[in-house]
Amino acid sequence: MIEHRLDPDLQTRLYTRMVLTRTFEEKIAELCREPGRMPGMQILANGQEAVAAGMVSALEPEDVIISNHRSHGHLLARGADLNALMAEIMVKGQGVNGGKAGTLHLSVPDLNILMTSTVVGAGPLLALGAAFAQQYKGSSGITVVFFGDGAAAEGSVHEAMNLAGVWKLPLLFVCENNCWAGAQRLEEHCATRHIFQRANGYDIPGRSVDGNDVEAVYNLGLELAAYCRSGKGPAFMEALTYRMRGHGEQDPQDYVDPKELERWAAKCPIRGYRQKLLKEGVLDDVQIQSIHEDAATRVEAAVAFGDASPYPGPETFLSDVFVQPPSV
Amino acid sequence: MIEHRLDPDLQTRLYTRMVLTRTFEEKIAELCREPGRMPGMQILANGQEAVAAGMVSALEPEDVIISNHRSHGHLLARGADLNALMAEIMVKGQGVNGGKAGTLHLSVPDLNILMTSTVVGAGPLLALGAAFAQQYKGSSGITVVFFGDGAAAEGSVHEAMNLAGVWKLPLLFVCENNCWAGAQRLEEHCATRHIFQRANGYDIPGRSVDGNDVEAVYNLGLELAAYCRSGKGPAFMEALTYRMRGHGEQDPQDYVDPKELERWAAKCPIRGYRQKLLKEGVLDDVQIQSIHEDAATRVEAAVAFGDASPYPGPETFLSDVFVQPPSV
Amino acid sequence: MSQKTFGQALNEALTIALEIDENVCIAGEGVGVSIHRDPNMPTHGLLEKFGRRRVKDTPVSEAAIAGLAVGASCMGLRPVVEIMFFPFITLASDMLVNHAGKLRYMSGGTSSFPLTVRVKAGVGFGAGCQHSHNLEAWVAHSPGLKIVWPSTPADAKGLLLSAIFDPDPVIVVEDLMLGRMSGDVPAGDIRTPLGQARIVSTGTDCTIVTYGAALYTVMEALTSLGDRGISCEVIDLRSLVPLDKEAILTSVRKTGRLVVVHEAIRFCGFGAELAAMVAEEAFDALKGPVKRVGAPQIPVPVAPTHEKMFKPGPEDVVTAVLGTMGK
Amino acid sequence: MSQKTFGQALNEALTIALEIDENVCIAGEGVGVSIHRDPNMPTHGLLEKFGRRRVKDTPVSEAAIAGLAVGASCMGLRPVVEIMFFPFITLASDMLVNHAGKLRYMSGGTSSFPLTVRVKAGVGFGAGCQHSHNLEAWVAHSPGLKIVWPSTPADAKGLLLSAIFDPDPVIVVEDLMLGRMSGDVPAGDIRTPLGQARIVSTGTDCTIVTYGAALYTVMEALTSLGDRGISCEVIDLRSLVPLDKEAILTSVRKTGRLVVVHEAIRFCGFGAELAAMVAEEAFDALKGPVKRVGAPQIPVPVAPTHEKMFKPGPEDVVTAVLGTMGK
Ligand SMILES: Cc1ncc(C[n+]2csc(CCOP(=O)(O)OP(=O)(O)O)c2C)c(N)n1
Ligand SMILES: Cc1ncc(C[n+]2csc(CCOP(=O)(O)OP(=O)(O)O)c2C)c(N)n1
Ligand SMILES: [Mg+2]
Ligand SMILES: [Mg+2]
Repeated sequence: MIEHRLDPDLQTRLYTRMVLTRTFEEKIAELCREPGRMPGMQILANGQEAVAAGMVSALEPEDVIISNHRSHGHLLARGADLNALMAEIMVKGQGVNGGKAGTLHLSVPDLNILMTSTVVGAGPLLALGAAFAQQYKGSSGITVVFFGDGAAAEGSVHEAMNLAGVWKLPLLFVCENNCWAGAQRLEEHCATRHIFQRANGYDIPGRSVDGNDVEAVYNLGLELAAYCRSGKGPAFMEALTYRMRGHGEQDPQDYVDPKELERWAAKCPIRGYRQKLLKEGVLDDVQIQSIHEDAATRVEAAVAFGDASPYPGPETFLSDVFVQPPSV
Repeated sequence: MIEHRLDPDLQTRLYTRMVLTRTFEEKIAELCREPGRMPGMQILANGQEAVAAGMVSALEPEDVIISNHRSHGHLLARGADLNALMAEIMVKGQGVNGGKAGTLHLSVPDLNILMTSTVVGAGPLLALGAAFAQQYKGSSGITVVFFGDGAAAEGSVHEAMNLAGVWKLPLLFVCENNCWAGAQRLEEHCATRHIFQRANGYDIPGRSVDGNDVEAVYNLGLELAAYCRSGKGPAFMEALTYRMRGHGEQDPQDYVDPKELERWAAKCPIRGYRQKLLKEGVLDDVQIQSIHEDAATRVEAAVAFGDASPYPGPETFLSDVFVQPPSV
Repeated sequence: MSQKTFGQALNEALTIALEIDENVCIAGEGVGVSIHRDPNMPTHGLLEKFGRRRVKDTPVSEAAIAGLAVGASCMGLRPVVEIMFFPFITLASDMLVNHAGKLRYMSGGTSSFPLTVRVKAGVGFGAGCQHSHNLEAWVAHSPGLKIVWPSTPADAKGLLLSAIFDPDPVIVVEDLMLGRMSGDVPAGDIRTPLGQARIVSTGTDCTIVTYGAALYTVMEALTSLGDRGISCEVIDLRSLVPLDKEAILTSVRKTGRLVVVHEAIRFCGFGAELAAMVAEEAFDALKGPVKRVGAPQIPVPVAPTHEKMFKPGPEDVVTAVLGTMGK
Repeated sequence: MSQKTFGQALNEALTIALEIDENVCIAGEGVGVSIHRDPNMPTHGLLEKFGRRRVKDTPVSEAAIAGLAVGASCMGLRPVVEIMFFPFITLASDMLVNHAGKLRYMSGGTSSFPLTVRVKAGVGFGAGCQHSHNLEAWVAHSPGLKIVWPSTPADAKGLLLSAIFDPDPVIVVEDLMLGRMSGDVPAGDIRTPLGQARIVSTGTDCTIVTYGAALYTVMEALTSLGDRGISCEVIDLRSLVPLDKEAILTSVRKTGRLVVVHEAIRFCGFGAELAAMVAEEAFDALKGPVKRVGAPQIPVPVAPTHEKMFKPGPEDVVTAVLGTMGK
């Protein structure tokens, strides 16, 4: 892995992105506690911000992202509009998808956040097609797909790795191993401790990284993206991290040993990085504070925007099923 | 691998089983050339006899077999009744399944040949359930599932390996790598040359063996079956062999390099073993001849039996869908 | 007899089945340790009571879960597996449709598959079309599979017990929108026979056939229909396969009219079979068009406004009944 | 105009599509190198002509094949993928039903999926129920998917070309039992519009709606019906979704009778939708019961004797038509 010192601007950006994601998601968690405030299931990625910020920051604009049910960080790191994102999460008409995606199926094709599926394990198959299209068109872009340790048990992930391996597609598999799939811990649903090693069975380089170290993720992301971009074929990253808030906002996490939560809380990717940046003199307390305040202000504005937007009206209820609706 | 000298009776049995399978299948091939004689698709395993004979001979009666579209050898090695088998292949009423399975879906639950599926990759999932039942009941039996190199690309195989790995099921995966899946050669459909290595990604010991060497298959089969039987969990065998007659009897194999066919013809598992047994003095020419004649006689009798059996009549057309048919 | 929620009734059925038959075992994603510690969960407390041998949490592998059930049932167990939400049944559909439903026929009757699949259905919890997609018509079109859809806690218990001890594969649909509804549930090992519909209310002017949560939409409509002097006979199917054709035909021969109501998409939905069957077998009795109430041919939307439009309401039932009378 | 087999007509459509649009590519198991070197194969010779970049043989991975199509089409390609036999569509059904059909709706209209899936259907080649299981009703019940089923070589070409250039996902069913049938096929880039049925023969006494190979069973029955002085109007749907409701309703309003014929299982089959639709929307015109001809609710059997019983024959059509007349 390339271990060069990152540019301070980039470091600031990585920190800012993580903070924005955390602030954004903590606000959603707060809203979820107001009964009836947030429709649908809200699934957050607190604790996993470094994977999203690190990996997405290593991408080029032409690169395509396929996400899953824990997508907010991926979208925010890519620069999705906060207001339209929050409105969509609230299932409002001015949301990025007009209130037809909700929190689980967000997509922003303009930013090459091509698709988000909440069918666990579906992402890698969708990514296969996207990466094939890039190869077919001779594009310099690659496709990155995020999926969980639980998803790694779905047959789809295997089929995607095999075909990507045979065709040498520019496809970067990013497995966010957050130690849990619903209420099942890794040992209970996964026959290996090292998911990344499976990649070797498909002639794909597999690597693992501390998913709470944003720079490590960024560096490995850059390296593997370059590998894919060079035409050598797919690559696989397993980012070891932790899901701090339970599976979703209705999950009391009572099956988790509190000591485990404490241990991982101590490894908070944001606090850890803040200490590093302060120590390295990249940022000072005032700058840090302003980053946090900025995030809070933007998130508050997004909530206000979402609140002000109405639910989608009857006019879009039947539309968008087909591009060319049946004329008969 | 245990490399002990096999008992001459066993050696004779292995040879006899391979010869019977070859004779049986060559007869089917011959019948296929008579227009309209054999209904359905006939798919033969010429060249792969050593895998079936070697592996099945290493099993105990309580062990369960799950087979696929290339199943005749597995059934014959297990001792399935030749007449009823041939009748079923001809889709006749006196077949093992009353003419309702045909050549592709043969099962003989009495011999623990539990199920045969022609959906490629389905076997390992069915086997999961059988092995689970064995574990659940505390049986000493194990389950063996046969599937191809092509099947290894199906997601189902991955799901089966993962779950079997997590639950430590007594399940022996036997991948018959015959270099082809339909008209696609291994390199075109499989991202690795060594399918057995994938097993490591599921904490499953994976081993490869010369699938044209019946004793090697037998020995490894015995070893891996013992591993599964001991409660250590699943095991994986990749048997390297070759499909001599094309995918099915309608396949002219014109996409195969004739030199490749010649090379593998030279490695014929039956001829090779005959030479070895002659050299070792286990069998002499007379005995060999009588084995072949016996096989021919039994196969002729089976064809006569099949010919004499009528197609299933209308009385079984609607039956056997449910055990307890709807009373309303 | 005591008041139980749907979830509690299902839980009671699973408990009884596990108690009376050692061959019964439970498997699925989170059937043991769950993200919801909720006594309304059908599998609540089973792991604690019956242990890890019989209550198995699985990986997120729907095909494997179904394969497990097919293979284990063929070996004589009575597995009860869960596919979390109806749209995920796609991932299990090769195992269920091409194997559970067909292998017995192909075995010539030597094998059988006494398995049960529990699956959550329903529209209205805001998760959208990848979690909500009622596919009962798919199952019903697959030979060798039975399917039941209880609408009361008592039937939830009785049908689930019947399903588990039926010698054939049965899909048991659990309607999410009924999860917390309660009702009288008889104690002990009660069985609601498969293939017997329930006449919920008798009437003379129009037969309304429905199942699952849609029953309550129909019941809401009855008042308004009664106000107009229209008397409806309401049939809760309970079991879709086997189907109680006689109950439907007898009623339609009496009322001369039929309305079918379900929450699935109308186009090619299960209601189409009912309507077609009646138009074929009770045509002479029909006094007006057969009407179907169901969802439009679009994915289940996420927005509360859209979800409400998607789901048939009592007013749609009223309109349909009036429609059968040419009003 | 020249005589072509079904397979040749499909081959011509694929060739034209590949020639006129660089975004068209073909993928599937054996679509390049095949075990059948047969000019009747729709993909015959495409690899030689268009090369390995555009004609892709895949591993045996139906979910991946479908995912490939969904992902690539969302990026602007027009993938044409093959799922070998209809029952294997189960393995691709999550990708097709939960993704191809739904993602556009959930994107709020920003994404589209111009993909085509070719799938072989049909009963009668002796491979049994894991290779034969006509599931058009499943597809039709899945929002966002279109489905066509040509019954002539000309329509095979015209519908496949329309499907490939349609902006939405379309399933094209290729009826195995018609593979070697030949007929006139116009040259060039001809398109049969989706959603337009074809009146095959006009008549006054009964409307018969059908599609695929069943059309020829219906045509066989016409003679015997004609001998009895019964004049039938035969409609070949060609496209199931979108459905040409008007053609059906107009005809039934004229004849007053309807028989639906398909080779799929009758129970919850596509014919149920047609019968229900007519019983609802043209009830007043109906002079007799709506009859459906289809297969019994069992897996497709393997024995020639059983296969024959499974498949509707001309005599079943005659009986059904007589049935609509109370005879
Ligand atoms: C096919 C499918 N099965 C089950 C579910 C329900 N489900 C949603 S998330 C989840 C756990 C996924 O775990 P993992 O992939 O590790 O992702 P994480 O939630 O930990 O980010 C499950 C089982 C689903 N959405 N899709
Ligand atoms: C799910 C599925 N896809 C496709 C097929 C068609 N098919 C039958 S055998 C076969 C090739 C299988 O190759 P392999 O697993 O290597 O077995 P082999 O035929 O070489 O013994 C294919 C594609 C099928 N039967 N099932
Ligand atoms: Mg996880
Ligand atoms: Mg092979």
